[in-house]
Amino acid sequence: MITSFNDLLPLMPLLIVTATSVIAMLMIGIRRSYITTGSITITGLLAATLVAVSMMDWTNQQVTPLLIIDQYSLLFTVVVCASAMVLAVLSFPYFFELDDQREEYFLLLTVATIGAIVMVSSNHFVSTVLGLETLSMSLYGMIAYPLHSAKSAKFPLEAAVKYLVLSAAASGFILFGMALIYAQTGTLSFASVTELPAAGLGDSYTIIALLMVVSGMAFKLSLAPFHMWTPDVYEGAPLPATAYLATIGKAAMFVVLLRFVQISEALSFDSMVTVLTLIAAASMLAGNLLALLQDNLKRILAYSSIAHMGYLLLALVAGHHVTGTIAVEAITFYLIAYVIMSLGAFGVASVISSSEKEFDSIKEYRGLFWRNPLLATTFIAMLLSLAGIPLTIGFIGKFYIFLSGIEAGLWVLLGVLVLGSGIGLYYYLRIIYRMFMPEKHSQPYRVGGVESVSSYGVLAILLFLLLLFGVYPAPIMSIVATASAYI
Amino acid sequence: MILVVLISILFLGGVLAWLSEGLDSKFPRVVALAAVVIDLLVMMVLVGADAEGSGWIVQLNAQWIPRFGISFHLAADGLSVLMMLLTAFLGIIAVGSAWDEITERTGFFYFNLLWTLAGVIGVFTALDLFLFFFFWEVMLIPMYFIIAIWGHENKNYAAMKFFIFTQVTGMLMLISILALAYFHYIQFGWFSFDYFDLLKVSTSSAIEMWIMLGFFIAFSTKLPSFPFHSWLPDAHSQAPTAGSVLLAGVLLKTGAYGLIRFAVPLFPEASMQFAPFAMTLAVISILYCAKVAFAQTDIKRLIAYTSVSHMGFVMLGIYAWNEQALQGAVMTMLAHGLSAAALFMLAGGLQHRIHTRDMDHMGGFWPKVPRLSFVALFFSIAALGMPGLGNFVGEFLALLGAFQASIGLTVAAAFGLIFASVYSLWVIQKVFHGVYRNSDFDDTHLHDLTRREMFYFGAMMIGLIWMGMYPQSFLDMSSTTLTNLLNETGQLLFAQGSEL
Amino acid sequence: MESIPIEHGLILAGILFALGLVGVLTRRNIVFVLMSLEIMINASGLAFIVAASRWEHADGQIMFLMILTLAAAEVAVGLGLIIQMYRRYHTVDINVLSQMKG
Amino acid sequence: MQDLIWLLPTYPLLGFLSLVLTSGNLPKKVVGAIGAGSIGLSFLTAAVIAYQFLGSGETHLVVEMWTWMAVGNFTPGFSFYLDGLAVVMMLIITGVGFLIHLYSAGFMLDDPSYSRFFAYMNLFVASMLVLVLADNLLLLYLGWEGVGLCSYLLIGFWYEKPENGYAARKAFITTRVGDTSMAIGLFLLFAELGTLNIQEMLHAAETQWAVGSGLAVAASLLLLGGAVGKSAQLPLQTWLPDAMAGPTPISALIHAATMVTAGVYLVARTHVLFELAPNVQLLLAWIGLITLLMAGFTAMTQHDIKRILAYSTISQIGYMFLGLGVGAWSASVFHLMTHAFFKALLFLAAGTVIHSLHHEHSIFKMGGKRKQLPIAFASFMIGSLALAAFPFTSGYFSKDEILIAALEMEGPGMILWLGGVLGAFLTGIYSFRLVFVVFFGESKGHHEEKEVAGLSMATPLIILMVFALFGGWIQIPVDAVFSHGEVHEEHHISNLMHAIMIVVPLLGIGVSYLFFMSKTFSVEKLMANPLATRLHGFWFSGWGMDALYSFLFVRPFVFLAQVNKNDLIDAVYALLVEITRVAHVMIARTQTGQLRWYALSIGGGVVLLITLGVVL
Amino acid sequence: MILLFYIAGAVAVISTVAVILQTNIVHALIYLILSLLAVAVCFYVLGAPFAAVLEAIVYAGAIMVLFLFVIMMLNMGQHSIDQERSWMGPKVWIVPSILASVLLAQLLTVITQYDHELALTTVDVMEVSALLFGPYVLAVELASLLLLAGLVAAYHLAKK
Repeated sequence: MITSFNDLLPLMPLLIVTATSVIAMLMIGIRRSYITTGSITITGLLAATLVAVSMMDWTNQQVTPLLIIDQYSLLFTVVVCASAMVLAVLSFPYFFELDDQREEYFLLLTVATIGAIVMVSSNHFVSTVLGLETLSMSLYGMIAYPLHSAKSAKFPLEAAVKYLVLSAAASGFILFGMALIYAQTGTLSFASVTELPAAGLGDSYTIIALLMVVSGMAFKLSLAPFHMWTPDVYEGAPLPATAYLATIGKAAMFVVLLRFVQISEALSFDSMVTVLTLIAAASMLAGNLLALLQDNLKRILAYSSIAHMGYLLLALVAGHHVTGTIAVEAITFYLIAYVIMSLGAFGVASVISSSEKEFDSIKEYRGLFWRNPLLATTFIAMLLSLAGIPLTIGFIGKFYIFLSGIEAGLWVLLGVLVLGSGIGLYYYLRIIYRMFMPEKHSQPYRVGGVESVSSYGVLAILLFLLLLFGVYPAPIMSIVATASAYI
Repeated sequence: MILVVLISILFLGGVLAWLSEGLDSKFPRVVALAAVVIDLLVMMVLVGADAEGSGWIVQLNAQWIPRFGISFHLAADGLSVLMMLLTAFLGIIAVGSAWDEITERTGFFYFNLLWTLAGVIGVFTALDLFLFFFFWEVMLIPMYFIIAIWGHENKNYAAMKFFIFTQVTGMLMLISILALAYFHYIQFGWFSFDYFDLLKVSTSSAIEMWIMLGFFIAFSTKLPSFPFHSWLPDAHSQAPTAGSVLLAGVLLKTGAYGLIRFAVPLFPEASMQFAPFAMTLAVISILYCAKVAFAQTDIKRLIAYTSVSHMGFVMLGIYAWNEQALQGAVMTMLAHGLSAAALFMLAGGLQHRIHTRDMDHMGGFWPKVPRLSFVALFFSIAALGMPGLGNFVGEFLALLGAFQASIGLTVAAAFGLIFASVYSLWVIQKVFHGVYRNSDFDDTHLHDLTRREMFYFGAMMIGLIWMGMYPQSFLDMSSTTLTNLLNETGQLLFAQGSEL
Repeated sequence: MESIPIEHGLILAGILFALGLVGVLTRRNIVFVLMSLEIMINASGLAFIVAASRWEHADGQIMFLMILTLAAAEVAVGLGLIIQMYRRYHTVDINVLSQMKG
Repeated sequence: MQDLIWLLPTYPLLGFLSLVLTSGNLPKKVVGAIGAGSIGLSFLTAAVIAYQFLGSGETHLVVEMWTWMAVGNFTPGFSFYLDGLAVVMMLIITGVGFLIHLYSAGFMLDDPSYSRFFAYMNLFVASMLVLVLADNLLLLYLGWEGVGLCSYLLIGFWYEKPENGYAARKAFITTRVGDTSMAIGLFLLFAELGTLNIQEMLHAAETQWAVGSGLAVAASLLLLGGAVGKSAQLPLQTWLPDAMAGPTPISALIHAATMVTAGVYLVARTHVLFELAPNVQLLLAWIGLITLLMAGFTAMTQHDIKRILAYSTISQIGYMFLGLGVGAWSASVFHLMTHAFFKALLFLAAGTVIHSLHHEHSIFKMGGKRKQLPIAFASFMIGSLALAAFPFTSGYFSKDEILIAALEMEGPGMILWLGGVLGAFLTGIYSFRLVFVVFFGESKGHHEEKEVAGLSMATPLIILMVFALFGGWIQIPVDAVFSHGEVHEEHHISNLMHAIMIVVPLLGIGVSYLFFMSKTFSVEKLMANPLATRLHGFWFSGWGMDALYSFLFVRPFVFLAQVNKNDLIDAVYALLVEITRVAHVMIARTQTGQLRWYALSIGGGVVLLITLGVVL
Repeated sequence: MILLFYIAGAVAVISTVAVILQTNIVHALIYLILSLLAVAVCFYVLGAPFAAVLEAIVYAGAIMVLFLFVIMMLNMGQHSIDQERSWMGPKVWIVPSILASVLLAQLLTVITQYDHELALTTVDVMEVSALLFGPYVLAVELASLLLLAGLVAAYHLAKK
């Protein structure tokens, strides 16, 4: 029950973002102004980020049964809000010339962020579903956003329909599974699952219920065999929306999955472990194999995200085997790393693209290094990070994943991880190689105007973080370690 | 601290070289040369330096990632210094070989060159295994760029192959490192990646074997040894000359260094059990690659295969694990570093002059380019193990030591000496002897070695003769390190385990 | 008062859920697909109500309310997309939405 | 004296360096002066050293220069060891070497690569001196390989002809096989005896190994491998005839006088080991015998003047091996020396002939040259007489000693002796066949051309003639070296045997006369016999050894190499890549873009996972 | 009451089957409304009258009307019925039916492990509301945001 101001205090970031959305909506109502709406959104998200950062040290509170505001939630609130802000900055030039109403995009982005914040703070089925659906619902809108634009060369409609139908079906599975759990335990909090085995029915009931929930979540995380929508949706959506889906969407969902699995002790069933192991292995292989000869950058990143989710799942499986917190730390760190590098990779693509012309064929990146070395360097760093090469945060992330796998003795999965990463190198290098080839005929890259300045700044920050955390990860590690203790 | 200086000079030099391109495309090479030369000079401080009984001349240990007990631990002993000297020396040679050859995007080229060198020096000095792995990878990426950007017709394939081979096996090594650190954690309750800490870890023999294999595969891919060698011919033949020089001269040595420094001392028992197998692989490398080399028509591929063959002696020596064998391995590393680098420079020089590497199109160059031919002859006979030159000292010592570990394998390996003469003389015959005919290529640029080139080759020739006639100066540097390693793991460990 | 075994309620929900799934998988008309999705989600809601009835408290019903909300929102967005699709392609065949693949 | 020894190899080495560094930019006179002069200096030094050493009465002398490499207990040094054997060798090398250099200065004058020639020659002499002066086996090995290298370079001196290159490579690689065997021998000796210092090693072997022990057999066999390679004995003799592709002075110096006898030197130097392994020593004798006979038969059938001489060299070294095998160490060394004189003489003379005939090699295209080429003729006569062991020529004394030693040997001594005598008979035939065909009979073409180009070519010939005739009177100071191994009793050989040994070569010469001079017998008639033709063909091809080796080693190696040119291992990785690619293509087909298929995958996925979850 | 549940359940199942088999989209919609109403009856029997009412009003009422609007906008006539029929060959049914049957069978297997009689106690509006505006007050707020997202998205997408 919320009875006092003190109860509301932990919700500050959430409230700030909500207020931002309301203000933005009102502003749209009063007078449409792209710049104003954009600035409000960015400012609001920045404020939320800063507030969340400042709260991290002292907040640890369950707010109503629905939300847990602890260091972990706040860490990811920071990640979510900061990423949303980055994406807002990147979206700004991207939609600048869209021949449609542009302001609602920021509204959707803000509301989606609310959903994500709820998700990362959720330890209850109701808040999970609400957060998830708020996020998804906004994403439908964001994915399909440029569909009125006559110049939009992509397929936002197709992407949105695919995502909507499949996502709704997956939600159906999640809900049905939750219902089965609820029918047995009588409460809707994650912790209730631990009572399941004691409740009298056989393990298979519990396993089926858990698996339905996990399958639905696996869909959102695009884990194999629920991964097929990913490339199509990534490709069809406008770049900033793709980036949102790929970063915040994934991270928030994984946090929920992590909390769910850890709190509910779902992995105390051997068969759950086996199934998750198989999913992880299948994801790592399928993702990397699918990306192998792909020529579309967005699809490559989509496939690679499948693989990355597989890596994360490895750590999740590892979390079961040990009492230590390395697995949770590994997931936490890797998620942060993944968000940073994905933002960077999509960010580079989105800086040179616009809603009218997206540069998403890797052929179009030919010679980028010689034309725009800074942008290309950023891109290369991001790709190398995705490939897990040292000097970058991606390497430290992989280091964590490996360590958690070793701790749990998951040798087979580690083998698959090595294999998958090996295949993965190929397609990352393909892209990198293109950038170094001498340019044949110049691509008409979008030359950033004033509106792009901040995008470059944001990319620079991402690059800085990527290298900083890659070379001197001690500070972020300690933050991750402290936060992870709350799971 | 001096080690940090050594590495930073190269890192900063690289950045500076890149930036200086903006002023003039000829600046980067000057900057690069200056950086490497300064590095070499600074290194000289270490050459004379006195090591205490432990053999470590200089150490630096700073916290880096306390969460996992990872520290920034650099140290150098005689072996490291020797390897660093080779690195810096060949670094100068590499800059020299790129001097005229690289005309486009010079800034980025020298950036990569210097960063590779920095990574290599890091590898030779890192005593924290995490840091070691870090440098291990850092040296690969710039090398990838060097091949991928300035390489020849099939550069993408070659660079990719190089990168994936080393990277995947590197990942296996990473797993091994982490597993080792984890077992340290299990045993002592805290994480550590420090070499000296990990030396104390003891595990069951099966686990030790698996972990050791992770290291072994990574190192033997880099070395390279059969059957992990297949990246090398492509990488070498496609890389620009400076790239080949660095690859053959320096990068391959990191694999051998890793075996000596890490793979064997960390896992003495497993290594002992594995030694017969490793030595067998070494012998197969020697013979098999010598045979494949003979069949090549691409001169760079040929030299590449001979590199594999020669590095087989190194591995043979390492796994024989006695003083002569180890010194032999180290000497072979040094001597091969020079001779292979020189041969690649010659091949690169030829390619630069006549735009082909196909030996079927060459022949009778001796009267046209007598100096070049003589230099080629010199390094060919060095490569085939002529006494009086460095390679002989290395290979002879390696075999001499290996003989005490396994007679059968040594006898088989000795056949490599015959095969070496077969392919070396074949190259001389194909390229420099025979009748000159220029129908197959444009010979307008076929001119003899310039004075600058002669300077580099002369330096390398003097080096090889020095190693061949008075190897003691080099043997003394590494002997403390090697005897310490031997004392720690037990001398002639493998003699009994190798009744093949 | 007589009683109903809980399994009967859940079985009913299960049957409806499975039927909805069949609809999603078979129909090419996107409107039918959307309707089938509603069936699936509604079946989940039913399962919650059955479960709530077992525990005789309101949590399940609240969950049902949330499901209702999300179903409504989903239908709204979905129908919006259908309209756009029909405008662009003049068909309701979801197979036209397969331009991206590979 | 100690101060001087290092100068021996240093002079030629300096010569080599100065010629290389100037890379052919010096005038030819200067080049010749440096090339021949450095050897001359060496010879003078050697003479001084020999005089002092022999005068001092010391048995041996060690001069340490620096430790080559010290690794653990392995500490070979750059040290020289001088004893009687070394003195003999060093004098032969520098003395004959100087004469040949002198000769070459004139002979090679027209060659554009004059400077390169002398550079290699000087390097050769330096290496050869290191070989014979080395006090440890590793340093010996340095010289051993060095001379092999120079041999390679000089055989392939005229590199434009591919067949010369082939011959050079054949020579190098074949001897390398032997060298490798020797290297393994070195490993074994070090592993077992802990040193490679020759004297220490021999001493240790004597004390540690029993006579006939396995290790002694293995060690001596391995060293023998090196010796047969270098000295062109069975089964590694095939390279020497081809080595005649080099300029003739090379053949004289390297492939007759010095390098090819290095094997003899090696065995003599390490004779203690062979004495510890009597079986191996006996094998040595048999190898020598068989080689000398095979080469003798082959020599009779050749018509290339240099190949005849080459086979005769093989044959003569066979005598030396025979001598070593029967324990006549000093006799073998003695024969080595006399052989150096007369074979160098023969080759140089042959060079003159060839030179004057525009590089004509076939003896049947020569004829009646005794008038045109008097010096050459004289040289050939004297050389051939010595070669055929005509009484009281140098060859007579040395060969006699070997045969007597064979005869005195227990067991198979008689057979060995008979073989040796048969060989002498053959020698008589082929050597005078050469003389008769080339210098007598009718002159065939090639009239013009003066004979000898000046003093520099004539002088060496004349000096060598003297030595070939009277060299047999020289006493070589090797008694101290072989003191403990050799039987020092008076010869108990019957006069009959002596007579046989004197007569048989004369018989050979007589037969030759009948065939080639008086034409009493006709070769053509003999060849009408199919058996003779076949035998002739067989002998001519060197007993088919080349073909056999080509079939056994060369072709399989080349075939395997060509088959695997693209590296099988690479194909394995290519297969992996292909598998990955196919997997990609297959799995990429699942991305159909069809919404219902995606939905099906989700439904199917859930069912699959549930099934797995429940079943597992 | 009990019987009512089973009858309503049967109606729901039958009409749902009709929905997925129908070719005429308007008929299908009517069947769907029927199915939803039947489910509403079940809710009532199960003691959730508030949910039953909402099911009828919101689901069967509001949402289905939305569908109807759209169907009318799309203006589907006889042509579309023929098209539906042509799309519904027996082949398309096989795999989905098997899949759904397996899923159902799996669910049935575990659900039948239950041995629990529902007491059918009515949980009325009061209780629901108390909970809704008590612990679940945030859920209400979030649901409003969810609707906001749906609204904005639908507005943006559906406009001309």
